[in-house]
Amino acid sequence: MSDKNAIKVEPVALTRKDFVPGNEVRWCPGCGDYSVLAQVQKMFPEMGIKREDFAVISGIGCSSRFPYYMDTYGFHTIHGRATAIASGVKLANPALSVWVVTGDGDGFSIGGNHMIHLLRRNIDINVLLFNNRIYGLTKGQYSPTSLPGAKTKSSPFGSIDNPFIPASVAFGAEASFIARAIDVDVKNMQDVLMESHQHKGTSFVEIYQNCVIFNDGAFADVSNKKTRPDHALFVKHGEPMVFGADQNKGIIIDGSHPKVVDIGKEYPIERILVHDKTNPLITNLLLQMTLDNHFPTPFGVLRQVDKPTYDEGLISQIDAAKEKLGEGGLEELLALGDVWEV
Amino acid sequence: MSDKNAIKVEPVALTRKDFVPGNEVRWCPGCGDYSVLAQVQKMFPEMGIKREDFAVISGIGCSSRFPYYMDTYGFHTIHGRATAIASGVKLANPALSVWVVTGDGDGFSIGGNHMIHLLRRNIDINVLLFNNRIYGLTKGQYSPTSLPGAKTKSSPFGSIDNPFIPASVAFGAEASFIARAIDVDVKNMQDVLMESHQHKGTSFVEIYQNCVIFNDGAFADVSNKKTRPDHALFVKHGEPMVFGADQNKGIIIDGSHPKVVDIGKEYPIERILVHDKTNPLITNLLLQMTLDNHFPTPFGVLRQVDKPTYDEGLISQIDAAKEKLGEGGLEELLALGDVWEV
Amino acid sequence: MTTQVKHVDEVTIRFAGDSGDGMQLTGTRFTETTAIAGNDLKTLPDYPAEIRAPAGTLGGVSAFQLMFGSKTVFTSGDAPDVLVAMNPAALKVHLKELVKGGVILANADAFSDKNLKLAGWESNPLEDDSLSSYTLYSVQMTKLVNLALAESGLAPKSIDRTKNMFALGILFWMYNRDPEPTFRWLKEKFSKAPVLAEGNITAIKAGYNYGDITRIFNTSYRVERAEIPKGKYKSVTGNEATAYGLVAAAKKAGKEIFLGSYPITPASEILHTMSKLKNFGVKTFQAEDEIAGITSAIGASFAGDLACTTTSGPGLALKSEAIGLALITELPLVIVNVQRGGPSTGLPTKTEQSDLLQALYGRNGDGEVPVIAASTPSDCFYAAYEASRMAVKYMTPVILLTDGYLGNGSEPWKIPSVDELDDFEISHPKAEDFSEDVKFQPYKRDEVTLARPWAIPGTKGLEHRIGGLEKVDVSGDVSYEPMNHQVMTHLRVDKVAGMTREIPQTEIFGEAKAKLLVLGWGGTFGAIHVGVDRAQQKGYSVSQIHLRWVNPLPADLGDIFKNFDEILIPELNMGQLSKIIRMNFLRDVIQLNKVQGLPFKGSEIETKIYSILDKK
Amino acid sequence: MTTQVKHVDEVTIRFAGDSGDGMQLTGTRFTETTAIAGNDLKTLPDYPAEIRAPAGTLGGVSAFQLMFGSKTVFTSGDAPDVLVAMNPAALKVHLKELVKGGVILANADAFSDKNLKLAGWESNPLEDDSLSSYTLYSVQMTKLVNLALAESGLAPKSIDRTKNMFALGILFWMYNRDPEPTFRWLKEKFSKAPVLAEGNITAIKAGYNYGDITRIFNTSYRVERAEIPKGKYKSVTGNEATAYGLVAAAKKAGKEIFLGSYPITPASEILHTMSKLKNFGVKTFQAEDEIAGITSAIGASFAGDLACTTTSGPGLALKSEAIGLALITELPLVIVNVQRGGPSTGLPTKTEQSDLLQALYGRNGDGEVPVIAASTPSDCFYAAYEASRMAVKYMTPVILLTDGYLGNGSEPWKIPSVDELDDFEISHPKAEDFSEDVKFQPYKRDEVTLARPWAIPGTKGLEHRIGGLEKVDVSGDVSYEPMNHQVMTHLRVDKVAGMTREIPQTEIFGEAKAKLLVLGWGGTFGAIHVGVDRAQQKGYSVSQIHLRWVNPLPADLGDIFKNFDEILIPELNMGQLSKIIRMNFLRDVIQLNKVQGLPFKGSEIETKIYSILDKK
Ligand SMILES: Cc1ncc(C[n+]2csc(CCOP(=O)(O)OP(=O)(O)O)c2C)c(N)n1
Ligand SMILES: Cc1ncc(C[n+]2csc(CCOP(=O)(O)OP(=O)(O)O)c2C)c(N)n1
Ligand code: SF4
Ligand code: SF4
Ligand SMILES: [Mg+2]
Ligand SMILES: [Mg+2]
Repeated sequence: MSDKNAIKVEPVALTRKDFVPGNEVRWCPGCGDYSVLAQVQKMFPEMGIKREDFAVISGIGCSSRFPYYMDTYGFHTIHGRATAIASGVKLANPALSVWVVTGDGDGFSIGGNHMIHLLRRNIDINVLLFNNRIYGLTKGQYSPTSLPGAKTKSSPFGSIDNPFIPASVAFGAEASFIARAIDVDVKNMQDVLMESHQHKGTSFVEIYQNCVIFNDGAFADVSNKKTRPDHALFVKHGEPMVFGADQNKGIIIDGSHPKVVDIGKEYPIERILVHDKTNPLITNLLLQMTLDNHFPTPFGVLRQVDKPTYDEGLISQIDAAKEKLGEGGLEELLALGDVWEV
Repeated sequence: MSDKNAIKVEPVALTRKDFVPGNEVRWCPGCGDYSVLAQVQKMFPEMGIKREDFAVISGIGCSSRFPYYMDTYGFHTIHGRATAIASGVKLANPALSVWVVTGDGDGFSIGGNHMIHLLRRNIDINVLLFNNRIYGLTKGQYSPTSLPGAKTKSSPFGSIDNPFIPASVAFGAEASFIARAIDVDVKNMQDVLMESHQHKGTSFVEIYQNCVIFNDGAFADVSNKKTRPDHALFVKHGEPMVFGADQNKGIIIDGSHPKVVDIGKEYPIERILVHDKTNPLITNLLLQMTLDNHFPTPFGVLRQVDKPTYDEGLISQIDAAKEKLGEGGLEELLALGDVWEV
Repeated sequence: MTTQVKHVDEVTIRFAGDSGDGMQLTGTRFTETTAIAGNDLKTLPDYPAEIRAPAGTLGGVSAFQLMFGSKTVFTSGDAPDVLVAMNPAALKVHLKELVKGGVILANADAFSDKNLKLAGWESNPLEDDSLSSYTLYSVQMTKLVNLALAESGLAPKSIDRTKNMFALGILFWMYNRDPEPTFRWLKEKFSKAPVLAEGNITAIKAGYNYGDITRIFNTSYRVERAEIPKGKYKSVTGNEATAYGLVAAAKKAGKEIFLGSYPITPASEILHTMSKLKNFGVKTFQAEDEIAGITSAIGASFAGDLACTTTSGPGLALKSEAIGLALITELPLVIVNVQRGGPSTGLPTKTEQSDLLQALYGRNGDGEVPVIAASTPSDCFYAAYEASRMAVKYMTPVILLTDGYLGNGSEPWKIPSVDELDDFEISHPKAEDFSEDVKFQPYKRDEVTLARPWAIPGTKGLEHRIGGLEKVDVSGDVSYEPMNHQVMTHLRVDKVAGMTREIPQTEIFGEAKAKLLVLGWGGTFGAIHVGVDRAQQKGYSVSQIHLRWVNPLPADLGDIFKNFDEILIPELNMGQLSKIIRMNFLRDVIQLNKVQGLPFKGSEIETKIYSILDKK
Repeated sequence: MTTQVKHVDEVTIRFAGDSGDGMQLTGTRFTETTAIAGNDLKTLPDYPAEIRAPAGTLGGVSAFQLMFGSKTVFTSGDAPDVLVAMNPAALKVHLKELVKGGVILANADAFSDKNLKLAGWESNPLEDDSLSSYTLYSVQMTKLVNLALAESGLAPKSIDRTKNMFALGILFWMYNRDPEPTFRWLKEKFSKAPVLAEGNITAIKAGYNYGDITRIFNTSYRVERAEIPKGKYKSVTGNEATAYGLVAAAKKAGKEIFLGSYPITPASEILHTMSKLKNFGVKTFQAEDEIAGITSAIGASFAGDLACTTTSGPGLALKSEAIGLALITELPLVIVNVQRGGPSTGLPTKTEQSDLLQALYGRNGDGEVPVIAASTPSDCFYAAYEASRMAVKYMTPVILLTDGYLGNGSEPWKIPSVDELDDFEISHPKAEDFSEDVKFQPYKRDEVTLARPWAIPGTKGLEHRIGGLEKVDVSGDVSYEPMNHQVMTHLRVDKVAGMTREIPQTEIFGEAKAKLLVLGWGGTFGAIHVGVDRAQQKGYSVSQIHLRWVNPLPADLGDIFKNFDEILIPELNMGQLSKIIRMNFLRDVIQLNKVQGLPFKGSEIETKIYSILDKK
């Protein structure tokens, strides 16, 4: 891969301020989006990438206003197409660090297809999915991640739609990197953002995000500092799946089913399942726990495997063709094929 | 649920011939589509449903010509939208037995989004995905299921796309029924079709289908009767996962990984993993084996769970609203809200 | 100081404040009360594309205007007579529109240094002399509600929020409105939080009493009841009316109705309204995108439901391909497009009429689709009803164009009786009518309408296949025969062209022969009417025609045009109807094009008329 | 019987057979050979929508026509002089078009009872006397190749399949063509299966010798080399030429090129051709659908590549919304639409010109997009090149319309030299040009073109945000300001209108003042030219203008029109350009509309001209 096609990672002296443009942020006071913005503005300078080498691409939605608040190259596109547009950006200019910001509606309702195809192709793009389980910008209809029964503007009698678990869809679509974070947990989000950046291939990051206006408290159990320890499981590669206020609960496999146990005599820490981000069986097990009340909701990097990326494939195919057939210029182009002279 | 909204299943004296219209079938000689057509024409009369209560809906592609060859109500729609159109058909007329016929391009390239949303909603529709790993009708471009390296009209240097496993996408999209069959294995296909019909909710059936013109032999290892036993695993709910010409191989879980073993002393049949179509961990395990050369390709019903369907939800919500608020007619409609008199 | 009571014919009030100040709600309550009081009225909500932009900024200002009067009211008013300004930004944005000498009612408490700065005021306009050409009422609303609600048990924040109700109370007093209906409404809305209901009621009362007692207001106004026909009324927005029209059509036809839709501003309210009507058997399907919205509706139509889909511009673009499918399969389908400012995402919360050409031509191939437009909020009911009736009668998709102004705007609607609605009969072919000898033919047409039969899956013996490939007439078989395509293309064109027979004689407001004809379509009706009316009263030779049908155009239009020297076409776009008139009648027209995300004002039409006719 | 050699000016041959008979390949080989032999020519492939419909049926017939001659050839010919009929169905479908007295070359072995019945022949036309008004050569091709290849080692099925090569051999003999290039081509194609190559070569030789030796053919023909300009030539289809044009533009501009596309008949070949050009650095991205095709291209354009997307009608419909995004963000983008028969899926493998209105108006909001059209297969190269140049120069999406006839049809193309191609310079703003004081402004326009700057992500200091919401000019900030929208809408309209400055003076074929002007656009050029030419030669007062630019229209058109009494507009649609001409020039036109999935014949135009002018 030629050099101009590689993201240049080198120490650059940037700070958060370099990424804050002068304009005013137009989210509702208290919106979870603010917190994510703050973390991204904090982490970008730490990635060793020049400001001009970032491109932030979004669709339409409250969350999709994001690029206006990042002083990088940015593109606020149309509803559902950010992933497809970002694919073009990355393939045209592989040296860019490309970030997609999308919502549960933008990314998984109208944009579901481009999303799964991006994940399948494994183009080196970072996707931040702001999941607030609602359509914010259009004032509160249920989304494909809204829970059954949700009463919203378009489901006054309760939603009869069965929701997606975005990370599960990503898994089914062959994603090579799947992580989950929550707006209010700054530390976990920072880690996840950094790992996402470091992963080659499409990184899919689902961020639980509170919409104070239309779906306030949707993630109360895991955002409330008091209830979080019992409802959230933060996984780390190679470490046992332990949670609880006193880190006294763990996950084991019982037959062919997962189970929550109290760590102790019967279930010493050695029997607790160890997270392996490369094992699809483990990732699937975590995903299955997501909306299941018997289990805590898993956060952190749920899956990370190395796989060929489309962008590298494209470039190496071009390089190989040039190598083999000689680099073609305009002259050669016009001379292609069976040419005869009159 | 009111009666007019239920599919009527009762013995009807129909035969294969009742489903064969007079027109000529226009697939290439030797196309795998013929075999699927024959099985569907064979099984429809056995389902106990009147001919006029079947609706067959397709998109665009070779496979999507299917409705023209079934003497039922049929709709050959536009590319990628069969699942969405079928959703409307079923919700408008829940008493119909609705079948979608689609291809790997129609259903998983342009139609991927409607597909996953149908599966998520779990509308009682049967989806037959003809997977030939190629775009047939447009004369041979690679599809989202084509294998890496595939040389096709649009990938003369070999495809650099990472493929979907359609059944995995379905799984990630919360499908309640997932099965796999192959054009040439008539018996398994008949079983799968019947179980699909019997399942309430969206049934997703992937059918490996040979395109003799543009991708001949894509499934040679499992369609060739000689190699099939060693390369195909036919699963049955509650039965151990056994395969091989002499039924002498089986699947076990070793730590957190599946493994192929020879059945015998070390691995007696009792140690072989038993298929449980309701356990997502088992389904996932089968899916992970699909394109992995170390494992046989699983066929049969990989997953079947009972879940609320959207169509029943819609009807019972309407019924409940009528119950609670009184059935509204035109008069009531006009009188709704704050009315004053002048 | 004593308060005098002044009688006025019509008043325009604009409520303006922060997105969080509840201006839409305040405006709506005043509207409802005014409607019940017997005035005619029209409203115009105007809010930013952000849910809640930063407090105090110009971008965060949300406004609601209504005009009401003792005569028929055709628009939401040109310039406001009264401006309610809940903060400095609201005053900044809207002051320039207020009529000279108009009333400003401001919440003085919001004019803090910070807010003044945010809004770009150098000094406090309530205190310097800059507003001396207006009648300024500067009221410490926040402080006053805090006093009034000190004992209410409400949290300080909640108390602050009732200041809009305080302002509403003042206006109720000012215009002699009965606050009771709003009290009832509050009690119902906050039935689960009676403290909140009481708090808001107290705030209204406090405002009302403030007006009554303090006497700082030197005038209260009386707007007499309008002379409106007797009957039952309710207040509807255009979007609600559209929803009701669609459901009414289904009810009248004895059909079930299916709506496949994806939310989009400013059309979502149709979906919201219809999803509340579950007890009417309404099936609403919130699809994953606009394509699934329309295609699920096409499926429902195939299966026998009255099917419709609702959207706005970008969504209509996405539906283009599927409209072609409905067209070639000749399935009934109503496509409602609530237009907004384009191109692309454009001005998503603002009104415009710029999807006309898209509606007419936005699909591949030669494909004529009937296009009709609604002209007022309540007319949306009749237009939606008519679109449904035509779709079924002619077995065709029909596009109904409304716009953000109509969709969000409201007016009192005289509810029709069931019998007043046009007959709506549907006949589906029946099993009994066919046999081995008389086979069902899915493309056998009605001789007059050219409609093909609508056979419902589930009907024995009528099994058939349809699809997007070219069909042979009568049999419906697929055909690539050259001449067949020519014949079918003509049939499809003729079918739509033949719908002129459904169009009543064109109504002319004014003389049938005059110097100037003002020709409009859609939501500009009221403004054009006001402009033409005023000009007529001043003796100008000008008439008005407003089109419901844009495709096909009324058959009598060509002859009518001959009686006018000039045709003026005002449009909220760059001249889309003008193009259509030019191509059809080879006749030049004068264009008046406004693309500002705002409706026309009557005065803009009026001025244009004068500028044309005074030249002559 | 001796064979005479006849000299003819031009010949039209149609190859017809089952989809499995390899007619497209046979036709293509004859074409290449004929091109190399120095004739001018044009071709017209015509195949069914099914890959391989049932053998022997009428629906399964695939055909390929070419006309070649010793003068410039403008169409693929009206009626064929020679019909190669590989089976009874092929004869049935195509016989009616053959000129009286024309030659039929039939494979007698295929005229079995079963095949005759499938094709609907009552008796065998080769044996009854029904073909007596033609020159019939009934040859047992299947038997003859079996004899010739008995020892070849090929399987019987493979041998049978070489019968098309046998037929080709006969034609090579008949028209004095050198089979060598085809031998070379076969050897290359079957380099991995030399037996197959040899088998096919033997079949060609057998056919050639059969013609030479058996002498049942009483005439062999000589079509002299055409008087064509000296230079290097190659044979291209319109789709290939389009692909080369796009890549040439990128090369000339020194840019990388990105194609985002989803396969669709008849446009896929552009994608195929470009994906072969990897060593030219061409990036092809087969997207998941048309929307991803165009949006990935928009992304690539934003990131600095020369970006394009290719499709046909239904795909263009799906791209409608995204075209609006490219428009409002003012990014360069070439959108190629290879038109086919509509509406909906329509006639997917047939040609039509019915997407013109969609190209012009198929999007929400007021959005002008330049639209240009190619007129011949090789003109696709120049049109694609021009579209790219204009897109970049004006920072706008450009729609290029070709059609199935152009896309699939081929002709010899005189390859231009690198210098002959118009200059193509691009300047991107550079980091050095800006500072704290001179800030980069993403919507600051070029004074002449009104183009905004194209700043490439990765350039230091030029960080900026764009998007689909309305923008403030110069700064590019989001704005919902009413007057700003008006200003921006006008700017966008003016930018496209200003492109008239790029359009050269309109060329008139014939007198600048005449009774009749025949006005066309796109792929009908050849047929119109032939018709007009013939009429002119007969002394009729008729001229031709063919439009490359449909939006904007050339500035001189209005004046030119004044010099003609009548304007005839032949179109392969129901009159779409006619609408545009009517609306722009308020002038009536005579329409000639053909919607049969087939191109015009020169004679159709000719006849129409006479019918108009003879009346006068
Ligand atoms: C083509 C199109 N359809 C619909 C819309 C309306 N729309 C804008 S944002 C949105 C959903 C936003 O939901 P989500 O992506 O979850 O973002 P959030 O506002 O919740 O952050 C919709 C339906 C649109 N802008 N464009
Ligand atoms: C909107 C649109 N885009 C593209 C096409 C062209 N097209 C028709 S079928 C097809 C792919 C077919 O592949 P698949 O679904 O796998 O069906 P198969 O022919 O292999 O059975 C494509 C791209 C179309 N008809 N419509
Ligand atoms: S509506 Fe919800 S998601 Fe949107 S800005 Fe407000 S709080 Fe955030
Ligand atoms: S092209 Fe392939 S899939 Fe299509 S009909 Fe022929 S064999 Fe079947
Ligand atoms: Mg959301
Ligand atoms: Mg396929």
